[in-house]
Amino acid sequence: MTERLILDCDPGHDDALAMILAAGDPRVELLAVTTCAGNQTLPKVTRNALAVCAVAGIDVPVAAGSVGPLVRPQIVAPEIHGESGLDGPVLPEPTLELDPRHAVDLIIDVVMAEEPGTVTLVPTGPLTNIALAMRKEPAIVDRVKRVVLMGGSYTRGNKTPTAEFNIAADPEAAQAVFSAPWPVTMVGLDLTHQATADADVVARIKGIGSPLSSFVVDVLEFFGSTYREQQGFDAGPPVHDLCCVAWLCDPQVFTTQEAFVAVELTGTWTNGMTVTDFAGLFGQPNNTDVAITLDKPRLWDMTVDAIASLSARTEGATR
Amino acid sequence: MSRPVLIDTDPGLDDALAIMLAVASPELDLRGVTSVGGNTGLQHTTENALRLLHLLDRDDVPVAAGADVPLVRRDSRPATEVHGEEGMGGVRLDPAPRGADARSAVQLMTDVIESSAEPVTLIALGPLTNVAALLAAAPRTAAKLERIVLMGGGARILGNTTPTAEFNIWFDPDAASRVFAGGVPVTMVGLDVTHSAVTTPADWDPLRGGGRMARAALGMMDFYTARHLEWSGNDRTPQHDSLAVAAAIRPDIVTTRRLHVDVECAGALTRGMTVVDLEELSGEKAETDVALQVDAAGFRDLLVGRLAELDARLGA
Amino acid sequence: MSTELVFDCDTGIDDTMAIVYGAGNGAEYVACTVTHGNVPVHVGTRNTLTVLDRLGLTDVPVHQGAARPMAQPLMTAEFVHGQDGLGDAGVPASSREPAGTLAAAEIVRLARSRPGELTLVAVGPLTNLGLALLLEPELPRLVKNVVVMGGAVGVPGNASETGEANIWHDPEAAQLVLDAPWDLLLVGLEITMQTQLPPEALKRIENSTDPRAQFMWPVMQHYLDVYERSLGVRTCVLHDPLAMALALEPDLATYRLVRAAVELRGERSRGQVVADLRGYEPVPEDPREPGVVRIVDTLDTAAFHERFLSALGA
Amino acid sequence: MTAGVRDDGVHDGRVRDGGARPLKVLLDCDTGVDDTLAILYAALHPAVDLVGVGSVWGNVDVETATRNSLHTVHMAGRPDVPVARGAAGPLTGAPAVYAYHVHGQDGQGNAGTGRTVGEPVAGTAAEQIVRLARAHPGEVELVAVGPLTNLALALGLCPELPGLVHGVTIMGGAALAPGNVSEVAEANIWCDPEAAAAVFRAPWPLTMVGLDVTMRTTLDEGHRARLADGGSIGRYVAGILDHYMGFFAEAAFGERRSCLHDVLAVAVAAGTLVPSLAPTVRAYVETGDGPTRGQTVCDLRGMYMGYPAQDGAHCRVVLQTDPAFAEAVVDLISSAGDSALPLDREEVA
Repeated sequence: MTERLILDCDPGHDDALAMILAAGDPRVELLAVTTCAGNQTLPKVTRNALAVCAVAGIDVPVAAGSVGPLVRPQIVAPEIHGESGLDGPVLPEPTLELDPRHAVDLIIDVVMAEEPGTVTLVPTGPLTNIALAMRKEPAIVDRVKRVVLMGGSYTRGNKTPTAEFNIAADPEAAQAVFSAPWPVTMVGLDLTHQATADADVVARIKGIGSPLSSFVVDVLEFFGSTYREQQGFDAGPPVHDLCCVAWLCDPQVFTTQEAFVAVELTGTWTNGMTVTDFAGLFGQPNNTDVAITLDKPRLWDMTVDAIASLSARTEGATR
Repeated sequence: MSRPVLIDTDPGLDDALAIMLAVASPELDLRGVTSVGGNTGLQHTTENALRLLHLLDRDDVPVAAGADVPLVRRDSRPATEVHGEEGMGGVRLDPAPRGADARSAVQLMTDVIESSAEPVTLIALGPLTNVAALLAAAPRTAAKLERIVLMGGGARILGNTTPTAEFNIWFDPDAASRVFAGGVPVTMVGLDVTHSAVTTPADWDPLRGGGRMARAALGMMDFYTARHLEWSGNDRTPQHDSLAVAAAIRPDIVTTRRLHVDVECAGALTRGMTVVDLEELSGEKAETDVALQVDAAGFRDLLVGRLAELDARLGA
Repeated sequence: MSTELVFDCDTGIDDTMAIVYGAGNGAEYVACTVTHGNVPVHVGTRNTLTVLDRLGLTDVPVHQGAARPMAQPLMTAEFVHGQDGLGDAGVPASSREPAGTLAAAEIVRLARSRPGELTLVAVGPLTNLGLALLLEPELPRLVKNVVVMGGAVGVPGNASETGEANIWHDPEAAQLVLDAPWDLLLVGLEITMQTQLPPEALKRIENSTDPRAQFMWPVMQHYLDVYERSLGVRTCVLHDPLAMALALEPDLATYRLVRAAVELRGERSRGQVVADLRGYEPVPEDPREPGVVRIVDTLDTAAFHERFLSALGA
Repeated sequence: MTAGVRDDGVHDGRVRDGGARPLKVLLDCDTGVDDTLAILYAALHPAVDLVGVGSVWGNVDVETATRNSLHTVHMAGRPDVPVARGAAGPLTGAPAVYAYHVHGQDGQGNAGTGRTVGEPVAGTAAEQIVRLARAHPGEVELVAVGPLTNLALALGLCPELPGLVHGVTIMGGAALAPGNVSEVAEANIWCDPEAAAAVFRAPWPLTMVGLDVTMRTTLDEGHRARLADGGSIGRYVAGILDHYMGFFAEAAFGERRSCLHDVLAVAVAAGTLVPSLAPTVRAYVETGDGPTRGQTVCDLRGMYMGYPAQDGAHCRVVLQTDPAFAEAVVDLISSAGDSALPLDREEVA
């Protein structure tokens, strides 16, 4: 049975790979793509999402979402994703029309239209759209199968010593998502930093020799350069968001452990930190499955396969 | 040549073993002990310190009572479920022939530091209320300290009292924040290393059948191991405080990195967390030597070996 | 009737006025302790010695205290008190040496030496009092009462929207002082802002031939400039002198007891005295109850002004 | 200082004299007792064109608030006013805290009719705010008299909302007066400080009608008697005020008086109540975790200089209004005559 998902993202190099895996792997079906300001401003990430759809032959509704966080001033990450938010490759012109609906409405419409318990939300950027959708239509909380979000960490952050970028960007929205009564999988830095796109992986993708694969190689090379420079990742950049979609393709791709997770909203040094309680010290029931250990070869095998099969499909289509 | 040392402590089982290790070690010249409220109330920690030093034939070392409650907070509660109601895990020690020193903890620390020929090392094994008071009340005296070696906090292994806070820092975060930013060199011996510096019951065999000190130490270890088994399911007990003393005896027993450390005082969920900037993201000046690895075997041999030697010397 | 008191100050201009007020209205200075605040602590110490010696009080020991707040970096207010803390009026400094540099320990020693007799009057950040409490938890039992110039209850602050300078400059110490089980009078902006000297009072000081008035008049000018900018009229507000006055003559005012705490963790509101004026809870009875403070309800301002002018010989 | 002369920059022309076109008002409320009076005032007063009502959790849960809002617009003879259901809890998902002890289990002082009347429109209150703001650019005044969750959500949905509304007037906060739920925090702000922080930070003209004035504008038994002499609407209002006055007698005033609270926000927005002192200053909401959580921190340090202009100031903080305004409210409601809606209590079988 294929996993049906909505990808709420801020492309974003690793978001691009997540979109491509979602489109290329038969075990999942991409129902919609919604965008939210994060790695870059909303217009840029939305244009990047449409460009990735064009290059990957994705034909699903794409809607633009929130311009910024619920309460706090906006932050973006040009030092990692560049001015356009997807520097590196040449971005093709979009082939899809942007869906007129607000991302929040598209999420609600899809979840309410599909059978209860069949749609997974996969947010890979700040959680503003998800929090707004929950508030606007509380019924989706019971209908959504699971939320698999890329964000947070149980040891330390990257935007600040304690907070990961997506959660730090909109801590109030993140707290709303973690405290809602739906199953959540937190794919944090502890997991995604294991998912580096090393030279051998880039070589295998280059070997596919399609327009799509060379696009992915350009993405990974730029992404690798900024991560090497900014955070000292010499082997290759951690492709965070890819891991969320990979887990829906194959739950063996990483192990998880139950915990109670809450977001710190009032810290001087710890705002936006995902406080992860594995040992029940807070005495709260567990509310999150926290991703722990990655099966790296399995991740990259399915990704290369997806790029290969997608290349065959789109190349066949464009010739 | 032994180095002058002050110990600020809230005995407390692991504190007791740490004080034994300090007295047993020729490298350290114990000039004074100051007590603080933490594992249990101040009157217990002061009394325990006096009785411990009496057990170790060191009634010459002055013991001064310090702060019973944190600098500011009034919602900190003692860890009696770990150390027993009066802090010694039910072990009864003979009463000491003397009471606590008339001076306050800060006054005793000031006198020891000012009268010492070479710089004093201050080993802090409990909440940092007294140390913060020293930094505040007598900054010029504190500046003469060689170093503060404190047991507290965590860089990657964040907390034991809450998911992100270790007990000593959680108990008085405002004081800890002041100590890390106090300008005196600090070595932080946190959970990243104390969780590896463990002992099993078998490790303590050299003390079995020993004298009065050995009997007391084994009594404490039995209580501590039983508690540890209850909530962690294993009998490998972390020797938090004695690792801090060991780090003062032989600094190379832990590997440290100089990093910036802040203490969270405002966070509803993260109060008491040591925010260690491992990735140098904050751009703040790195001032604290944070212990990240430990020679666990070397530590274990040092601890048990030195205690066995001291027990032999003290006799029945 | 004289009152034995320890005066904890950060001698700037209104601290000077308070010392002069005390000298002329029956204050018996057992000692002066100095804290950081308007000016760095060593400048404050020098000024305190200068003012005392100018009044002939050369036997009053002065102890230098805390150089910075307990938990935040030092900030001073030379823009109000002048670079030298005495209005840059070229006052010749006394050469007398301070009696010591551990003010907090001195407060504890004095309180122990005459249990229950001393009044503590603090008109700067409360770091010295906070440290004294840390050094001697029994201090509240050893002093008669405490009068602090600080806080702003139901009125805007001055250092921030809600924070008055003395509390704002060391909220942690202020919390310790508020929590201690002693009889604490908090003389805040809600009452001190109403003690502005009228023009005719200023005239009397200017025209007086008394050496105290002639010493005070040039020192005050800088202070009058500051208030002319912030209040639109050339006057000065007698913050610290009012604290001294109410320590010497409590009957000049009527009081009410309220529960109060200091906000330590607010993003905008750190350093605010949070007092419960709602009136839902029964009014506290015991001023010595931790967290209960006395604040001024009404003040006989005219009588206070007269005593201030008489202390200046104006 | 008469209305015509005053010039407070940001709010030029907001003040209406009798003759000008009525102000379009979208009322966002957690319909308890004083909210009911606010809806009645907005529905009945010629200076107000009530274009919509949004319900939010707060005094009562959002279902009860929605039902009471519908009942009130129908009672006022305005079944045409769209009522939309809003947020059921705070922005961050913290548990909702209600005030049934103040407003009664039914939110109408336990004196409501117990009947459900009319249907809420489709879509949420936040969505209705965006829809009406886009339909009448620059004309609709948002008057929020409950927790500000709906306004924060509307900002999330439509970032250009601040440019599309005429302004925002809230009943909430306390500038110099003490708080009510805490020493310094007023209930509406304290219920959802994060949402309030978003509303205070948004670049729209904001007017804060806080406890500084609402605690001083009260109704007493004399007013209640005059209301009871009015038509069925007056009698209904007199009925629901009984429990409300009981709360204030026991908790706040020691005598049977009650605050008008929410009505003042509608009147200040519509200009039928002109504040005698309302400086425009910088204002923030404290979202920390200490004793001042939910405090509206207003920079009033200019008070000694007659409040000179502050750069970056966009919040008009109402500090003084005429307490006699209560008479005008009683006049309006007691002269509203009978409602077409039967207002007897339905005897629950």
